[in-house]
Amino acid sequence: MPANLLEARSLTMNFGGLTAVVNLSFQILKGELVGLIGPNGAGKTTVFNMLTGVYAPSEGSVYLENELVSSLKPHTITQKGIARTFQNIRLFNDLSVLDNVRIAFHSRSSFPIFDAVFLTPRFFKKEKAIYDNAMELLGIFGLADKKDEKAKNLSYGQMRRLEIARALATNPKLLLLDEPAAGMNPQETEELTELITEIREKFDLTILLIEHDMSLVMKLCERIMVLDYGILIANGTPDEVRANRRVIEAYLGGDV
Amino acid sequence: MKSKGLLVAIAILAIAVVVYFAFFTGKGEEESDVIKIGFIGPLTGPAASYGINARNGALIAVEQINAAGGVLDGKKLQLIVEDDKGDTTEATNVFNKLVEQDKVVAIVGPVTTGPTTVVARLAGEERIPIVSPTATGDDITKVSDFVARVCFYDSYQAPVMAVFAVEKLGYTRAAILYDNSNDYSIGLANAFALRFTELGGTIVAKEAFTEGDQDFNAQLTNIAAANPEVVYVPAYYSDDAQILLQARQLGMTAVFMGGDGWDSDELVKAAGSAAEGSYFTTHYSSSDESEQVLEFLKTYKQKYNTEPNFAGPLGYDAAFLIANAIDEAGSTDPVKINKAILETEGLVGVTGEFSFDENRNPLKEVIISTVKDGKFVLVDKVRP
Amino acid sequence: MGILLQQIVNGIALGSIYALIALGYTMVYGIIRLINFAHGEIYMIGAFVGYFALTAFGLPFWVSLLLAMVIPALLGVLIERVAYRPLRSSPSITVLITAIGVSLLLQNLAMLWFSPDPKTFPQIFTRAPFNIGGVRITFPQVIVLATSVLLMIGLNFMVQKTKIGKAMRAVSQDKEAAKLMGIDTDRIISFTFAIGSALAGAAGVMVGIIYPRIQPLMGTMPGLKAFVAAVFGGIGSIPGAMLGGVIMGLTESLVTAYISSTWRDAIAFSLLIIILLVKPAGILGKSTREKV
Amino acid sequence: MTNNPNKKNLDGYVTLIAVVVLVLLNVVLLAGKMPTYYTGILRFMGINIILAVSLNLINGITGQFSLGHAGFMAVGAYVSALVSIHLGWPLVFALLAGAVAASLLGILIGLPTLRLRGDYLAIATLGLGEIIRVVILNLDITKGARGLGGIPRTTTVYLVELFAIITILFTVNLMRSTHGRALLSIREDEIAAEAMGINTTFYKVFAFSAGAFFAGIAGGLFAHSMGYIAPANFEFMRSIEILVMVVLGGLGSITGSVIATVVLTILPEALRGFAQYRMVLYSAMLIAIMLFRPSGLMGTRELDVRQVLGIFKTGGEKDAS
Repeated sequence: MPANLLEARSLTMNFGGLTAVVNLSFQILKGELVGLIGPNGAGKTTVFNMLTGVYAPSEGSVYLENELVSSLKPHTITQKGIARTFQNIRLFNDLSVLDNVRIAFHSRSSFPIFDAVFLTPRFFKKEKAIYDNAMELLGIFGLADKKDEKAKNLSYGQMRRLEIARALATNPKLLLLDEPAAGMNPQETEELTELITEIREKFDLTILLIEHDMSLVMKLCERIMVLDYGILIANGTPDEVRANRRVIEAYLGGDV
Repeated sequence: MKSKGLLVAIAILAIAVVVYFAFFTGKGEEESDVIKIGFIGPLTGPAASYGINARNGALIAVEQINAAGGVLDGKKLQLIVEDDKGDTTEATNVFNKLVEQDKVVAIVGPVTTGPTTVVARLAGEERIPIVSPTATGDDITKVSDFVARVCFYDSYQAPVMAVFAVEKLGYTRAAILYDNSNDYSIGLANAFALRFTELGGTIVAKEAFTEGDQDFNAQLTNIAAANPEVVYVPAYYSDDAQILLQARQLGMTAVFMGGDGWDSDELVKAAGSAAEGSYFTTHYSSSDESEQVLEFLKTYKQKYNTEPNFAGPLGYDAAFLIANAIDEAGSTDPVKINKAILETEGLVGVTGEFSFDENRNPLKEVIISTVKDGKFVLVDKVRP
Repeated sequence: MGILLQQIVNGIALGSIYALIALGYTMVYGIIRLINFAHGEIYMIGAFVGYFALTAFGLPFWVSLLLAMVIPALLGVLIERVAYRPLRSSPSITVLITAIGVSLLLQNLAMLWFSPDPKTFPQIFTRAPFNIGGVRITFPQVIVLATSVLLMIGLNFMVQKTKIGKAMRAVSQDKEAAKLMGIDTDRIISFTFAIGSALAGAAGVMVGIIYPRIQPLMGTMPGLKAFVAAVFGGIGSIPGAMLGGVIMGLTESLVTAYISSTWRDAIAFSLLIIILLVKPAGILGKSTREKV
Repeated sequence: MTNNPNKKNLDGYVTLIAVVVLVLLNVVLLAGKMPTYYTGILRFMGINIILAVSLNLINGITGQFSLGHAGFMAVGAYVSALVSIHLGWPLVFALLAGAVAASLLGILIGLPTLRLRGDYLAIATLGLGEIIRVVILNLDITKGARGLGGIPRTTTVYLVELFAIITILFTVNLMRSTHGRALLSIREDEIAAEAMGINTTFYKVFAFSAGAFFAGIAGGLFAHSMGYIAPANFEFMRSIEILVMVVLGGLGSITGSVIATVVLTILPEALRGFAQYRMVLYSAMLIAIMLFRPSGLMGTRELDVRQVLGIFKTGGEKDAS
């Protein structure tokens, strides 16, 4: 039985009068690849925002390896091992591809500001290490030759890949992917699927992903959670979910 | 390909040559019939009104002197005018420029306190005399031996008003309303309060405002509540007019008093009947029959199509004083001119008859004026 | 008690002028997210137009007021055309610097044209005060208050009810969407500048009536304070600007009366910072959560 | 960074000229042939460079819109002047005292205001700057509006040059490290920066305190250069002037800040011949530059001594065509 990596207990999120997520509890085991699906506005991204500390949950708590993280700041949660990508791609647009990744190495390869200002040998050593690691990561994502390009000049698919690369640079235990295949053509989606499988093994990752592309979800995920109006309506293997009546209703005769 | 390198080399050479000629070649000392004096004051920025008036006054003085044959037996004076924006940094730059590039022998200015304080020190170091038309702070002339002024200093004119209020008018309860962001106003307020209490009076209220204020109702309401007989308002005429208007609107009947900052026709124009019966200390009175005053006012009006404020005649006198000192010294040597300025005795300018005390402050009569039927009327002449 | 009431009356009169200037700031900010630093100078120009209309041309008050609104409005439109529109796609800080440049330019041109000497605004209304329950209210104060309130009501009606007002709101909500719906955004932006500048011009005349001293640098501090007032109330919100202006006027009046005029600006700004910390979007501003 | 060989070329020339001018200026200075007028301008230029570069750290690099720089400068100026006058501290220690005071104030008041963003932060920092000025205006020890005189005039042009170089090196070295990238990431996208494990609060406070520190140094140099300071030296227009230098140079470009400062310090002096028209021309030129170069003179580019070599390499071939 693999250990429990992440546990959400009774998460609730209110925005003013609107309740986006209601009493949501789930667990993710180490090494799992879980999909989070649901119609638009079901509260999926809100769940990500609560897990990563962008929003403080109105009620409930999040545990990472049995440690309470939901009261921490986003950057601390990232340092504890949850990394994410964003639905609407939030790259550092005016910085180079290389710098985008190097920034994400910051928290685990930092050194005192003193060394930077006085150009000590440690500065050169650490910066070299950051550079090498970043280039290795870019290599894996096929972006090494774009390292000096500004992030905003990349193609859409490249941006999505860079976001994942950047998230991986923080050395996460759990990777949250928010619609990684959105806007991709079938071939790009195919490549992405392979890439996710590949990095999952290479980096020993646990992955939770939000996705609308059902073919990708069904192919990739071992377990699927379905959210509707902020309520968890199904949680099981792809086959179980596919057969679930409430899920079918939620999608109103959608393409499930 | 080679041409690129050549071009760079030529460029570097060119810069080097320019620098060499700019800095390393001595400029030939030219003997000429023109004696240059500098002017430093704000022509732009918040204090521009005073700077421009002082400059105009100084220009008139230079013109009249040149028309009358110049100085040192026929040499012409030239006024080199530089703007300091009322800023200490610019004043420093401009002083250095006037001394080094224009080789002025003396300077009229600066006009405002900050620049004058800074330039006074430089003047002492470079041994160039400066005469400020309008910087009134007590300590300014103590900064170095090369700074004089033609205006009153704060503890010169304010006590005169205090004495007048107590001894001539018999008032014992005074209030003060002053501009806390203006050193002139602070200086006068303190000096007035000191003398007034020394003479047995009481300061029943002391209220402050800040530069740019339009609304004095709050302060005046407080002052009215303290029920003073006289309110001393050492501020500039545009503020004074507002204060008078608003005070009368609030139904205050106390007598208002002020310093030479009041002296402008605009005061009466703006305040109208609200100004009636107020007193202020100043340098000259247009009801005075003095030839020089009338002549100056006429020329100014002709030339600039407007009435001068108090800085105009003071600018005139500063330039006039320097020209006189050049003649007295019989030389264009700045040190000798400085000595001659201090030894000036009984020179009659627009703003009165000058002599100087040991701190290079002018000893001259203080005029007390009042507003009667919309005109300034001379009440008393005092020599403190 | 009498003093307190008196100060409140004074504060409201001052505040209504701040409110008129603040409205222009808020409208321009709402529509193109620009702190229009030159707005204080438009107000100054308004005061001078009023001054010359009344003195040099001897026009009646209402005509002068109208002129003092129309000319600044045209100037506002011109400034937007020449200095801001070419930078529409640039970062807002770039436009801010241009606005600062325009502000300096207008100040210095005014110094050249009108001379830096303060001018006295003609006294067209009697200054004899009414006495209501120990509180003195002057006729100019009444005129200012009445004119300001009328203009604000007019503005509110225009923004809420008329077609062009609705278009303005649409553009300030989402420029792209408004464009797609066939709204000529450039025209709406010009119109916003015109209205905002006209109100500032009116404020210039109002100031001339109550505090009859005008000079080329008169716009700087009231401009800054009116902007603070707009932020107070929630920038982009029209009722917010009015409320902010009145609060600003009252604060100044009361601080001057009960604490000291010399600490007034410090206290006004401290209040601003506290309000921003408690309600980052101002009193009536809608706080928007950034979508992640 | 740029891929445009033409621009690279131009940058190379500009750099080369800058280096040559800098060397020549120092030769003239050391030879004692520099007129005081020019030395004075150079001194203020250096002080402005420190101010602009330090504000760029806050505004351009970290993206925190601050309008309170004159306030920090004022604190540095007054504290260093007071310890010089009353305690007789040597200049460098007085400068450091002023800088530390400014920096602490930056942290103390900066901390709560850092919750604000964009224009709201700008207006809050503007308020802070004004509060500092009003406090100075009302304290006895600062002599209020009458100004604080009698400060030893010990600032030399070499000392200003030294501190300008220290400020530039500090910022450039920082920029090239992971800490500089952390600051940049906040400017680009604060939420994404947090998600990448960057402690944005720490870095924002750091940028503010470091910026305030150097503004404090500049204030101290200014005070000991003038010998007299007054609250009027630190009005909010001063903050605006510094901001103009930063934006005109290009937000985030250190060499841009330096170039813009040089231009904007010389411009008013060069326009002296126009007397009353000077400020009209100055503001018209400011508007024109912003219209023609909306992202500043340098954009986000930097000049680098290495680009000089580029002239001889890429430049030659282009020349042939």
